[in-house]
Amino acid sequence: MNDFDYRSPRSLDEALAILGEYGEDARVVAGGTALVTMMRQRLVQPRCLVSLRDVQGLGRIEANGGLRLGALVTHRDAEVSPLVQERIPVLAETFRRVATVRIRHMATIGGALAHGDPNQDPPVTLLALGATVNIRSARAAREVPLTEFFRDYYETALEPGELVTAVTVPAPPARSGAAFLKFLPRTADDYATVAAAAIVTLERDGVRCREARIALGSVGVTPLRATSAEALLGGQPLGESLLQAAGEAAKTAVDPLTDHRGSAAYKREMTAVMVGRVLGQAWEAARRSAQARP
Amino acid sequence: MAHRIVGQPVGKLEGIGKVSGQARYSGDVTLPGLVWGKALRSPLPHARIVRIDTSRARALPGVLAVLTAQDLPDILVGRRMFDMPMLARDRVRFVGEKVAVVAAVDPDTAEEALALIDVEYEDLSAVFDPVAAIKAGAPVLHENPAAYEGAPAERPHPNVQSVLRFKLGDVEAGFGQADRIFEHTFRTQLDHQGYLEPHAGVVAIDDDGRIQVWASNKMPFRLKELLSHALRRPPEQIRVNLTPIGGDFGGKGSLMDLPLAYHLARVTGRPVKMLMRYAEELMAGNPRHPSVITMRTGVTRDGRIIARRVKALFNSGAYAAFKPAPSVNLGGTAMGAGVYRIPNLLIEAFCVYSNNIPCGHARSPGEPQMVFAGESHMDMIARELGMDPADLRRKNLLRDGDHLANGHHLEHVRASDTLEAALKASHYAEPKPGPWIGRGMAMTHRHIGVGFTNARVRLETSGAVTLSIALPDTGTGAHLVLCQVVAEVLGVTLDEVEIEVANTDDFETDSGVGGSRVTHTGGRAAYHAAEKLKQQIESEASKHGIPAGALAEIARAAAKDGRTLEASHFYDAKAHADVTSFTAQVAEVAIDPATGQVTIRHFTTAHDVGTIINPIGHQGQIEGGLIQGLGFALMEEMKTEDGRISTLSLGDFKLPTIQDIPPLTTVILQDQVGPGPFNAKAIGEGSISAVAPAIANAVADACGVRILDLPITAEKVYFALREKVAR
Amino acid sequence: MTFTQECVIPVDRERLWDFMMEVPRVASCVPGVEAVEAVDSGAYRGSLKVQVGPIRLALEGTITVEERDRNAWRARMRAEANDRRLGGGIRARLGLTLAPGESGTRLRIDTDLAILGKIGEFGQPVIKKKADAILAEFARNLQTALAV
Amino acid sequence: MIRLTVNGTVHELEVPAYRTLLDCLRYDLGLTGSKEGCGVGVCGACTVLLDGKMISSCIALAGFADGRSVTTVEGLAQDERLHPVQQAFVDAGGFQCGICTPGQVVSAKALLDANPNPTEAEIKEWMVGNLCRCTGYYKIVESIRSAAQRSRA
Repeated sequence: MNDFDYRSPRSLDEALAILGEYGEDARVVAGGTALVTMMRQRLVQPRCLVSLRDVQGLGRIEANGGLRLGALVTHRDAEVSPLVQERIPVLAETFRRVATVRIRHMATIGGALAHGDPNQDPPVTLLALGATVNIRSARAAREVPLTEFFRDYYETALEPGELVTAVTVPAPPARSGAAFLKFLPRTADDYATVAAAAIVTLERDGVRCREARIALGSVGVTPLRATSAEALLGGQPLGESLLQAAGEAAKTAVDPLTDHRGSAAYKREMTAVMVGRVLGQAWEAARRSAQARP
Repeated sequence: MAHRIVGQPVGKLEGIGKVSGQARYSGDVTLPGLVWGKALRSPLPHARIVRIDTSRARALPGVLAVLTAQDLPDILVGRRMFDMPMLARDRVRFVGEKVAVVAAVDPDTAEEALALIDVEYEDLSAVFDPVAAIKAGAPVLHENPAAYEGAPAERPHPNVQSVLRFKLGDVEAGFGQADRIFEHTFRTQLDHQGYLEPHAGVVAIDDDGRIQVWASNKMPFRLKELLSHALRRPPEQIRVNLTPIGGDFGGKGSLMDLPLAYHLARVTGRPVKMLMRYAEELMAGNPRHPSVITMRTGVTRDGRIIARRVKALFNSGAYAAFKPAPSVNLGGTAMGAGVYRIPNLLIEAFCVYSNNIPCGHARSPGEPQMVFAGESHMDMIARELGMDPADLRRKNLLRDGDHLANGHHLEHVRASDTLEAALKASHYAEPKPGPWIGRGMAMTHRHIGVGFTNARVRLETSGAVTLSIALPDTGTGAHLVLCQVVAEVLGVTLDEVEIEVANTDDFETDSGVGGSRVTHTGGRAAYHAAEKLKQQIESEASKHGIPAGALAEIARAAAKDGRTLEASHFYDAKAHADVTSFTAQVAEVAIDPATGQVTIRHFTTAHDVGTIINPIGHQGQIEGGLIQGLGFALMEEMKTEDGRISTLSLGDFKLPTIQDIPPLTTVILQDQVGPGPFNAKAIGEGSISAVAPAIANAVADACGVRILDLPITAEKVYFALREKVAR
Repeated sequence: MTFTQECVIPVDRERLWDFMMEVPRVASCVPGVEAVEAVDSGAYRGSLKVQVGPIRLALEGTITVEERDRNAWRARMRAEANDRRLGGGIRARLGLTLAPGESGTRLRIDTDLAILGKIGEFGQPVIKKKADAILAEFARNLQTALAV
Repeated sequence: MIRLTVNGTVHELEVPAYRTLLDCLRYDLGLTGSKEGCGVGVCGACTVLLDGKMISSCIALAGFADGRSVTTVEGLAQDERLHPVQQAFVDAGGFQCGICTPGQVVSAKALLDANPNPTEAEIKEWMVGNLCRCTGYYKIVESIRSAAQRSRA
């Protein structure tokens, strides 16, 4: 690694001030699993590294109708949090599927979002759940829907001098169920070949679908919603053919990249399979919750 | 024959140091004034070096030296064929070849200096595919390979490093007698040994000019010779200090960065440490050869193999330097005949130059490639003939008195017993539990390695026994095995035997670790040395009228007379014993037809072995080799594009994890016919080679899809299934 | 790695050809390119700033026109550039073909790109995608540059 | 200037900002038990506990550990007696070459601290980030199982 100024501010305002001071030459680090690795490869050479480690107040998981997860909450915190497990179990399960326990101890939610890597798992489920990102700069605070947060490969809506402070996840509606699938054809510790998350909300009849949201990872330059597939589901009862149709429709939403986890063609085919499967599971969960609380 | 200590499942004595972090590996060695060496590597697969400007690097604070080929004697290095420069001289031949080296006060400064070296290249046309490389008019990597020291004579094309040939009977006549002839071509991937300790070395030059070396190298005495050759220094000026090695699997026998570390130490006057990053291991280590293997087999109507012709192309990369065998080829090629008696046989293996990473030895060199091809081929033939693959094998298995392709004569052949044991344990003949589930078998055998080892045993006045040996610990548990042998012979407890790891000053020579030889050569050396000491002890005891069991007393009595009770033995196994060890494996797999994903539901491995000296270590060798075989079969692949390896970290080049291991049944068939101490045989390389074909055959059984190229990925199975449905 | 970009530029072949052969002008249509100057006939020096996610490349190098065949409406260029801080760079061979298209000239760019050194450790697929995107934007810029 | 408590001992060090925790332990403090394998946080050979939680010290800056407590493999044995996990790895053959072993035992210790009686599935999920190329993992699972039994006994 090259040398750099290492700063560890104690407050958000202090952190934002340093960012303002260094601008482009400063990099923010939380868990460091992505950034420090690239610094070791000498691919990233910041003049200043701003560690959020000691910044107070960004590490909380709070219930606010839904959930509010501070930027410094680690993947492991979210995975084992009784609050997350009870309110939005699919979210805890998603974090559980990320890399390894060791990395989950280090990697933070804010860091994962700001990194903007389309191969990450949590953004997929967060996207399906309709989460929003809370952002602060020295001047202002804003809230951006996750659908508008990811712009391109490793590029997000974050402006220079801005920081992710939290992610807010609305409570899943009544009669809804959600699921997350990570397709790992190679080894148990890998990025997904395709990751899929879905939340299905049923009509009062507990049979027909009122609304469904489907999100996908590792099949484009950003995590993305399969709106073309979602559109087919409203008002429909669950059925094999419907799941297949949704899977086929989802293929049109993706633009995968050939890499070590599969060719573009294979990932497109697997998108259909995973969307069908994840929808089926979410639907089942929705049906159970409808029966429990009609 | 019952033993007290041999055969006992005792834990590893090296264990204490290893589990407590006290064991010192080469990379852990530190010395006063130590500085760090790092190498700049070529970004191009084939180019002329026009100019190198190191001035900016030299100017960087903390940099002590920058060397290019111009600063070094024009000497080529290697293990058997000497064709590789220490630093590229006016020409680079693969991406990752070293062009300059830096010494600096810390590794980060050294890395920073590398970025400041400007190299101007002029592209040369390159060739990457082994088939293309030996066509007329292909770009030639080395103008005159024949001139290289150690170069084999036969060279049908300038890009051929070596040809290895095995012949029995008259193959063309054999095909003439065949009722059916089958030909299939198979491909295997570029694969790294996967040891988790990247190459590490420290070189220091003493005030008296002696060269001290600490290196992750499994053949210390050969290393001394090779360094002496590379540095043009007399061997007695070099001392190799043994350290534990963080995984070898065939990959830790070369000089790697040591000559550069020496030259940096020479010019800086400081001890120099060079550690490769794992990315460097993956772009410039010495991985397993990828292969293209064509098998042509003639059989009679009733399924007897009458003739086989095997042609193998091994893509050896830019240099032959990493291959240690006199043939400069891969001995595993002989496995083209499999475990079968084939009266008319011709096997030809070509190691080919190309602008890729130079390849070397990996656990059972050449065998996983050949056995994948041969055992897949056997199943394909059986299905064509409408025979059960087990029956086709039964008809053709080796028997007592047969000769292998390499002329090796066999007795005590248990091929058939081993196969039947595996079939029985795996319930091969029973109905399968459901659709999309298949079973497949594969067999191989592995000889017991030969070589030479020196051992010394000494009775201490405390009554303890010290075994001194210069075989490095590569993790196989060999040191424990040797202590067990000594304790057994001398009638002492294992705690009373201490191992003393010697260095290259302490003994004349030793062939080091490799080829599944250590239990045999080291074990026999230790055995005979202990026998000699036992006699000394007995005569000493009777001389002083001390009971032969009172070792401390005897040793002290001898000491009074100014004598130490000590015995040495040099054991040299020149010829292979007329036994081998057979392996039969059965995989049961499930296919997910929607994704092509292959799940190993169960794996059975059966081994024909000799006396087991340490059951824990023995089983550990079986399990470790088997999971390496699983990685080779299903996931490991160093992907290259135009000679550039794109899987440059263990995040992209994936090794099996603890969650990837299948339920395992091991069947052991024991015999007491091995050449090792107490009739031990070898186990280190027995379990790796048959795994991939067993799985490929199971996949074919489960879904009718035949994968001819490794690894067997879900994607390959998925698209093959789709094609099959389309047809 | 190779990839192809095609676009229709709403001008006739002659005008597009002349424009394409003025390397500094045409280079200015490549997003991130700064200061391209001629070193000698057919050879140019310039710099390119690219951001691939968290990685900022400052590439400095040369563009050489290797072939101009106005009769065949074909040209070949070669670009070599290095980032001295990161230790790595790119090599690209570009083939330009101009064909008459409805409502203008169809420009086809065939690129053979190699990623050298450290940069390659980041992930070849991502960089290929980025290069692809840059060429697409280049084509759009060309259209606007010539539309007037 | 950073302040690390390593295996109970406080160290105050002047290290460059770019020093990783692993290099700091190995080269500034001479604790070479923790190894560098992959260098990208995948293999687990550099696993240490930071305030009791296992992390990859090869991709953590020393600065991240400032004011915190670090446990390395050297800190597991209590006055010359091996930790039950260490003893179990020795007895059951849970290692061969030993290069991954410090990371394995540190991770296994953290597992048993959090879950004294793990199922085989729990062992595998926890240990998935510790690669081993020698053993094929079977004896690692066995070692952790028997360590759990011993600690209960």
